[in-house]
Amino acid sequence: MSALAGNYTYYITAFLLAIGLYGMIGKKNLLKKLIGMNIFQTAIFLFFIHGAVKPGTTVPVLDSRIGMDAAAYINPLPHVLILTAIVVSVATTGVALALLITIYRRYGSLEETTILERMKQSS
Amino acid sequence: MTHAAEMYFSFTPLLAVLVSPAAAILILLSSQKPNLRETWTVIAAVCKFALVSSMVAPVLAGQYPAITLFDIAPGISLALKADPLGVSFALSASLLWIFTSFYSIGYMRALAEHSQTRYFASFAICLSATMGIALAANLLTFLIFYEILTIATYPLVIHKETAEAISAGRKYLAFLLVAGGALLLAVAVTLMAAGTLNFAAGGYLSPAMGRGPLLGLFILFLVGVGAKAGLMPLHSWLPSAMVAPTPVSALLHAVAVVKAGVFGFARIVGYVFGPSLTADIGGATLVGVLAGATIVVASLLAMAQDNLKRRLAYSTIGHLSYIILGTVLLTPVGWLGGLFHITTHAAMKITLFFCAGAIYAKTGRENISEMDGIGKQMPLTMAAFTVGALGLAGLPPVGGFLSKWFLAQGTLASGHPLLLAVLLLSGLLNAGYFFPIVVRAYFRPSKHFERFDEALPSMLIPLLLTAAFAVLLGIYPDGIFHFYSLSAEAALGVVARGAP
Amino acid sequence: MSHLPVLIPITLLLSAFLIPLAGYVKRDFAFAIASVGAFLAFAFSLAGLLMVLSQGEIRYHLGGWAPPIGIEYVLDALSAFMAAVVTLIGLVVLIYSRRSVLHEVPLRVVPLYALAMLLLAGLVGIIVTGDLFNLFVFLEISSLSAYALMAIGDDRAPVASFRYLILGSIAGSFYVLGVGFLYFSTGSLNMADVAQRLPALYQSRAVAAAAIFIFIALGLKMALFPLHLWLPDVYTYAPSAVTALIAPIMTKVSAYVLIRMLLTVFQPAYLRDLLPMTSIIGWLAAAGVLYGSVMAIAQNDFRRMLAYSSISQIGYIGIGIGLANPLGLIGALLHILNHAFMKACLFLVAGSIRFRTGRWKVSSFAGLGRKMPWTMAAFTVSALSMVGIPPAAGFFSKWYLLLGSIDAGNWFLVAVILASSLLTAVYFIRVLEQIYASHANEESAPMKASDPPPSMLLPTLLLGAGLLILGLFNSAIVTHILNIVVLPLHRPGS
Amino acid sequence: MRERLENPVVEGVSKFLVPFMQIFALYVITHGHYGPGGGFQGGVILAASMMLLRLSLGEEYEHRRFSPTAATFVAAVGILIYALAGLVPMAFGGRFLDYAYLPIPGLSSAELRYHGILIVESGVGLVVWGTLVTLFDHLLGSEA
Repeated sequence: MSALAGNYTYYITAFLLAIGLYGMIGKKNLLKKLIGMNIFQTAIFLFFIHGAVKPGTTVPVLDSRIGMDAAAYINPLPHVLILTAIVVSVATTGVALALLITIYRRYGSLEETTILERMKQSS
Repeated sequence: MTHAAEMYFSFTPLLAVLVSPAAAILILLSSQKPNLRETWTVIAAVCKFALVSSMVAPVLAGQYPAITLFDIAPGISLALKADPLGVSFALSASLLWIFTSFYSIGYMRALAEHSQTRYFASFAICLSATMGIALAANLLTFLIFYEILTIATYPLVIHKETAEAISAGRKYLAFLLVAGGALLLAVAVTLMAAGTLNFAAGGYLSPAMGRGPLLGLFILFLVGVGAKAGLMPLHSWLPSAMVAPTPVSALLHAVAVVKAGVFGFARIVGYVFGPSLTADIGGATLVGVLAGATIVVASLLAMAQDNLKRRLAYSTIGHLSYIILGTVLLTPVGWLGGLFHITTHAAMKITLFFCAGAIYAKTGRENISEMDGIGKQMPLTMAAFTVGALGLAGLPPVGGFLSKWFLAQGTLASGHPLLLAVLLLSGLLNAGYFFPIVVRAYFRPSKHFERFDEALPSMLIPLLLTAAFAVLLGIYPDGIFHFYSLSAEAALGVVARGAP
Repeated sequence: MSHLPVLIPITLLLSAFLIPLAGYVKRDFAFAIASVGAFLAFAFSLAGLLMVLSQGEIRYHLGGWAPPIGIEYVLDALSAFMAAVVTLIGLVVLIYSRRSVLHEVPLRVVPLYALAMLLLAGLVGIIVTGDLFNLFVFLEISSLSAYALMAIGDDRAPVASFRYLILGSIAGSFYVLGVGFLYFSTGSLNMADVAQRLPALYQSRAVAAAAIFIFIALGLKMALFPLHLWLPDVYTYAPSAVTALIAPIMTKVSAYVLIRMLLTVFQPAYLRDLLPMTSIIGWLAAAGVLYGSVMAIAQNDFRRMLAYSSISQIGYIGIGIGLANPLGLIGALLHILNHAFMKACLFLVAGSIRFRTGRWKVSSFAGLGRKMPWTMAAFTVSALSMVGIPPAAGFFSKWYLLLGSIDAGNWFLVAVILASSLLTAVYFIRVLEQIYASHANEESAPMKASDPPPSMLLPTLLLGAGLLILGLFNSAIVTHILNIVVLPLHRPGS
Repeated sequence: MRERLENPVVEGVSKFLVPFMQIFALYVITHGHYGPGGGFQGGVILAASMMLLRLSLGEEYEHRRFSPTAATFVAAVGILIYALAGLVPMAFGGRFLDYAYLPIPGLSSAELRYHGILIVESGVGLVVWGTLVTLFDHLLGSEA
């Protein structure tokens, strides 16, 4: 039980990863695929943030009461990395949304099956 | 020798290879001016022959011009070396290219063929590749030129651009690219096993590899070169490829391409495996059986052909196996017979193809059954044809007699009287499929061929000259060009060392 | 002190941002800046390569912060070689692209060039960076610009691009996940630093998980079978110039990262012997080689045929990586170079055909041999090179792969390499027959066509001639550059 | 082209939100070098505010206030600032982005680093802001 409790973030991460993957692969709607992608990426952010945690420490902003003791702060590097990853994810989502809008304008739908049908009709 | 002369001397093989690609470029550039274009072909042919023949005397004196260009792969250089074996092949190919050039010009113009620029350019590249094969000093150089030859011949095979030609081209590539793959693998395995690819008279592979793997390697090589050499069961591309224009069939499918296969086989037996190893691993027996079967079966199949060029193709398949047989007899005289047959067969077969082409260009007929009485219209052509036919059947005074004589001696020397029987039977079968043509041509009357009407001189003269050359080889084998000495020298170089 | 490692990506990045600015003034400036930027980047890469060869590797600490704290850019033989290949191909394709882009997508010229430069910057960044997370950032920069570039195409392009985006994001996420495992195991993101700390952790499952995630990610990015599904549509529907830019280099850069991981981050011994990762890659690659060739035979759309052929050729690179012996890896690296040249040349030819005739079906190519002789000559050379006819370059990469397979005693791979040559021959001979030996049929009604203008023809011919030169002088590349790259494979214990 | 939504709630809320977003963005950019934040994040927030206006008030209206060309220009200026901050130290003997070598008289190397990163962060902020708005305009604004 304690193993389960101590590692619960990992289980959540794995769960979210699975949901995201299912969304990307299993869903036929392109927008839902995109949402799946976002869930998937969020799971990974969570994983990184969890890796930075040290019990009994505080946020990595210099605090005059604690001083320069590095061990007293959580590891800031994963946060920085994830911040970058979030920006990347935002950019990807932006490009993806733009693509979806273009697709919607051309095919009038975001359902993969409908799009494929209309592609066949047009060719 | 002075330094400059030495430089020139070692550059001769390279120049001999490079003459024709240079010509090919000029040919492509002068595609709008047929006369200029064909001048380039002739100039290249003459230069090439001059270069090759200038190497004969030093090679016979034991000085082999050699040049190492640069590393084509780490530790393996692109290298050329003119040894007796290579020079004899290069010499016959380049000599016959001169005749073929003139003949081609006449043939292509008589039939007003399309795409002549592509035709002449490909032809020049083919010859260059043939020189490269003949003069290659190591297996990788050999392989490179071998593949170039395969590819450069392809446009010639599909020249007519008909459905039949294209399917013949596919068949051709299917066989030869598979063979190329086998050869590539064989070369790679050889490199990994022996660490070198340089040819050495008497062979350089060590028996340490084990009998089974060595035999496997031998079979890979055999497939690699056997397909070009028309060794059964890898022969069936050759009759199909006869859809190409006749000069192509003549030079490439009787002299250059198929001989490159046979020559490659001689190189591999003599300069990679070596005679004794070939015998030890059972390769000699294997090839002996295949070649013997090929000789007989090809002759029988030739009889069944009505199309003259196809009959010649099957005849070629049979005669190529003579040469292969000669090399696996592993005796000096057998090698001599085989190597000499490269030249004599080339001279005789090219004559026959030229005749077939002349008949086609003049009368449009390709089938033997339609040639009754043609001797009356084209007596000179048919005379030359008769000379070639006699020679291939192994009758004196044509060159074919001599090479067959040596081969027969070789079979006895190596103690295989059964193979002697094969040779004799094949001689009869040759007579059986060639003489009826001659008989039809002269003795069957026909109302179609009443007037004397020979082909253009540019076709007639080459075929008369090649016929004369075939006879010359028979009565004066060492001739002006020392074909006999070169073959003998090569045979001794290989078999004297390490004979079983 | 040399600034070359950082100058290469910065030049490209800078020109990527200058293009929109200048492009608003005059559309042609976009092309000019792109060409100059790519040329400078190539010059820097070449200088870097020469410097690395004469003085050894160049390590550059960004901002003066030494690793593992700071980000480090590294030019060693491998990355300098790759940077030179990528920038050269980029330069040649960009020079070619001007007329083609104006012809196909006249309204998107400025964004196209800006994105193309961003793509190149991302790819070069991936190559020079010595930091695992920085690599991810560059990976995403290149991917994002690739998605946008691919979407500028005909009607189906956005759909193809979106599919690629989803798969590409999975790949990116997996990569970060793998890097996360590595970071939490070793506490470092610097490649050299991680490499030093890893051997003590080879038994750790987290490290194994890291390796697996990273390799799945890179397999997706390099379209290694069976992770190739995104590739054919993307190559088919993007504008010709874009495909010509992406197809030769983008998947190769992922292959480069794989090699980098194999040689520098994880030691060869780990991925080859402890985790059977390389042999899995080898088997998948072999399957991909055959699958790609067979699928290519079934295509009538020229670009789609080339796309499947890419899957097959990437398989060759995978085979070399899978062998993980010096000869095999030399083959893979040489094939990265050769295939970049071949594919670039082939896609430029496809673009030229489309530019002059608007056609892309193989069955409608009849008679092009006479109409576009020079273009078709370049096509013939690259086709022969793809088949592996010496002395064209393609032969030699196959030669080293073959030697590597024999060295490893893997006869199955030997058979695959040889069989694929033949299959490759089948689909290229079919095209050659159409071009040279077929007469016009109703699908290929007689057309007016000629070789494209020199700005398109010369780059094509340059690549075609380059194939012969690369082939003849491959030995120089192998002895002077690639032999140094594969040194880690010779080390005892690996 | 996005039409104006003509919805008073949406318009009102956006108009109310945007100034706060922009001030927060500036805060994030300028405090990035010693606290959580930085140019990247601030730039995104700034861009988001612009996008919100474009979405709620319609592009036609919003383009007059901040045109796509201006966005591109902002991005280019940003990259120029970033590149100069990176390249200038190289001219004075340092490495790329080694602000200690920035040729500003009267400052110690630690202070130089402190201010140098601010310059870079401002540059990055401009780049991200400009690029995102440009992307938005390009991908949504004009019908392909």
